Amino acid sequence: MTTCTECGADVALHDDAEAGEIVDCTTCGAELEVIDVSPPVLEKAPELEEDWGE
Amino acid sequence: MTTCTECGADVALHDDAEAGEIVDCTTCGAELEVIDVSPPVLEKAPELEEDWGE
Amino acid sequence: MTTVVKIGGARAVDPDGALADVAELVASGEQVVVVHGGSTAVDETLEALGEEPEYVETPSGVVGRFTDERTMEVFEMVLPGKLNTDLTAGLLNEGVDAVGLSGVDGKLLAGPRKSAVRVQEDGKKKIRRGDHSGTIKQVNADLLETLLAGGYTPVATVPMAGKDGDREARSASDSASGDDEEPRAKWLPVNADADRAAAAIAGALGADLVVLTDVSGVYADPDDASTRIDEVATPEDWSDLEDAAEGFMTKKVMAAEEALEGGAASVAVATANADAPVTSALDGDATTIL
Amino acid sequence: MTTVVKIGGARAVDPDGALADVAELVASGEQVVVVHGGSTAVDETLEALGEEPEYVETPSGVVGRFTDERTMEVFEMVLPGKLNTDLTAGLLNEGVDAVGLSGVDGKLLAGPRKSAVRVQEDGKKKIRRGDHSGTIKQVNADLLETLLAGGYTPVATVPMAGKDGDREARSASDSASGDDEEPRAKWLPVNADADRAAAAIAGALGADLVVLTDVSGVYADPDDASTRIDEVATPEDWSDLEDAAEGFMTKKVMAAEEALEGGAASVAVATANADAPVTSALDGDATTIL
Ligand SMILES: [Zn+2]
Ligand SMILES: [Zn+2]
Repeated sequence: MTTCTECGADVALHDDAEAGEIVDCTTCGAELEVIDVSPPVLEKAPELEEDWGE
Repeated sequence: MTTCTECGADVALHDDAEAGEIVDCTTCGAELEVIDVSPPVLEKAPELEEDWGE
Repeated sequence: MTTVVKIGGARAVDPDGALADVAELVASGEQVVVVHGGSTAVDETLEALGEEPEYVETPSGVVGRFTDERTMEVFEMVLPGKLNTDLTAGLLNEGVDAVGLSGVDGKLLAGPRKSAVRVQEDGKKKIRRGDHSGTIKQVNADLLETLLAGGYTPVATVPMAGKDGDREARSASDSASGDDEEPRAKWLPVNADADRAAAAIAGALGADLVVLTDVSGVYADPDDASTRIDEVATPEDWSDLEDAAEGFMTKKVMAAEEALEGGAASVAVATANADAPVTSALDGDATTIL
Repeated sequence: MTTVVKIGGARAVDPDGALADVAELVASGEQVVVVHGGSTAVDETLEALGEEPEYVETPSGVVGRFTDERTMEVFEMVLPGKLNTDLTAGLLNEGVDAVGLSGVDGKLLAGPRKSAVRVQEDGKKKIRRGDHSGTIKQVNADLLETLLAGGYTPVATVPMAGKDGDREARSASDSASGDDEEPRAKWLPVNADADRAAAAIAGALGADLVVLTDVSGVYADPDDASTRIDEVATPEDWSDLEDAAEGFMTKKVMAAEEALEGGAASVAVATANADAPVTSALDGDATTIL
């Protein structure tokens, strides 16, 4: 159990959560990136323009 | 047995002669390239500048 | 007037008709810039080196290459290396004073690096870091104009010069940006789409862009040759064009839009498999977008 | 005055001191052309692709690469591809508007292809055909001057543009020259030595040539640092220089001779491993040949 960086609400991670995964805060809807799993660390997920290369 | 393209003398190839090999005419000293071995075909070996790359 | 000719990647090595036609245009006094890609050849070389090309899907369904550090190396080897050199030699043989360039040369194609990408994997949304790609924001038109004024024909390709601000890069394994003791932003070669590179160049030069592909244009019904959209000039035409474009053509239409927004005079999507594919496209045998 | 800086091949990817020094020179208004090789990296990539680099010995004992068609492809991938792109990016990061070129670009380095080479193998003299190498006879100084005048710093490498007269090519398997139905001579990328490429460029530009290597010059006794030959100006000096040069230095001395015969102002052979290796070489901390 950890907390949303945006609203402070509790956020529960799935057992199979992995670094890099994006989870939604069920309270405020913010997209949170899982930075680490043990102990769990969350950060606001960056907005990224959709793009493609060659 | 074949003939020198430069002086017409007979030139004998070794048994293990191979295409690309350079043989010297024992009569006139010309450098001859073995173009083919069976039947033997000789040609004057090209002069090539010594050079090197990267 | 300047013409930017985008030639297909996979067949970039032997696009005889297009090269001969470019030579005709150059001989007649036109200024031409050739742009090429070569994604398929990158995959082939990755495989020859025992590496697996990696493609990821974004949450909205766009599939694109994930360009890790090793893939970027191979990208440099294949695009500015083999394909660009061979294409330049091919133009020399047509009598054109061709000069090969990548987007790194003189920052021809410059913009921010994007080291992170949102992907959809096993039903999960994820952030993947360590990507070497970027978004073209600036074209060094001066470099192209300098070469064109000197009588040279630029042959440009990707990668682009990506400025690595490192804002998104967090993982220690993402060492591609170099020295950790050096905090300032650095330029590095990063992946960009060659169609969009051609669009950016055409925009910067106010040029006509001819995108050569393996079909003769965009068709309302791909199975009916009579349904080619010949000209796109009005908002209604645009809407028809976007409805008709499918698959890889979607990306070409988006590139066309970027070209025109950037200042290109026109965009023609046409087949490379014609006798004089560039001039016939400029003469209207194409889907021409204004 | 223009300075041509040849940087070592193997370390071409991270020659930090030289790049920073080139940036200082450019910032102070000097015109600089950078030239690099990279033979070791070609061998590494050949091996990664499961190919064996092939070296042959000429009858007089010179050992050189035999460049078959596949090796030429890898050569293009590594030199104008990876190494040149990375070096150009490295100069961008030093604030230099660097533009990478190979000898194929605008026929920067042009001359006849040599497809055949005399070799010494198992005690036999042989003619090996299918080699992709050439002899630089012409430099497109106009291309370099066009870029220099525009404020750009050329970063040049091999291959060169080799004109394939096909006089020496006899074997049907030597298909690299392309279409059999096309009898005219063709240009193709072929191998040339990067030191000699730098020499040819310095000659064509009437430039000072600085050849950076891993030793501080040519030593009469390699084990005695006090025996460096500092200046070579007279025929006697030349004879001492030729006596002293051993191994790979022999080729550098021959390149220096070609540079001066071609019109270079001076040649300095110096170490890359100094703080400001180019300026200190120009200031005399080198074997300077006039
Ligand atoms: Zn929240
Ligand atoms: Zn004879």
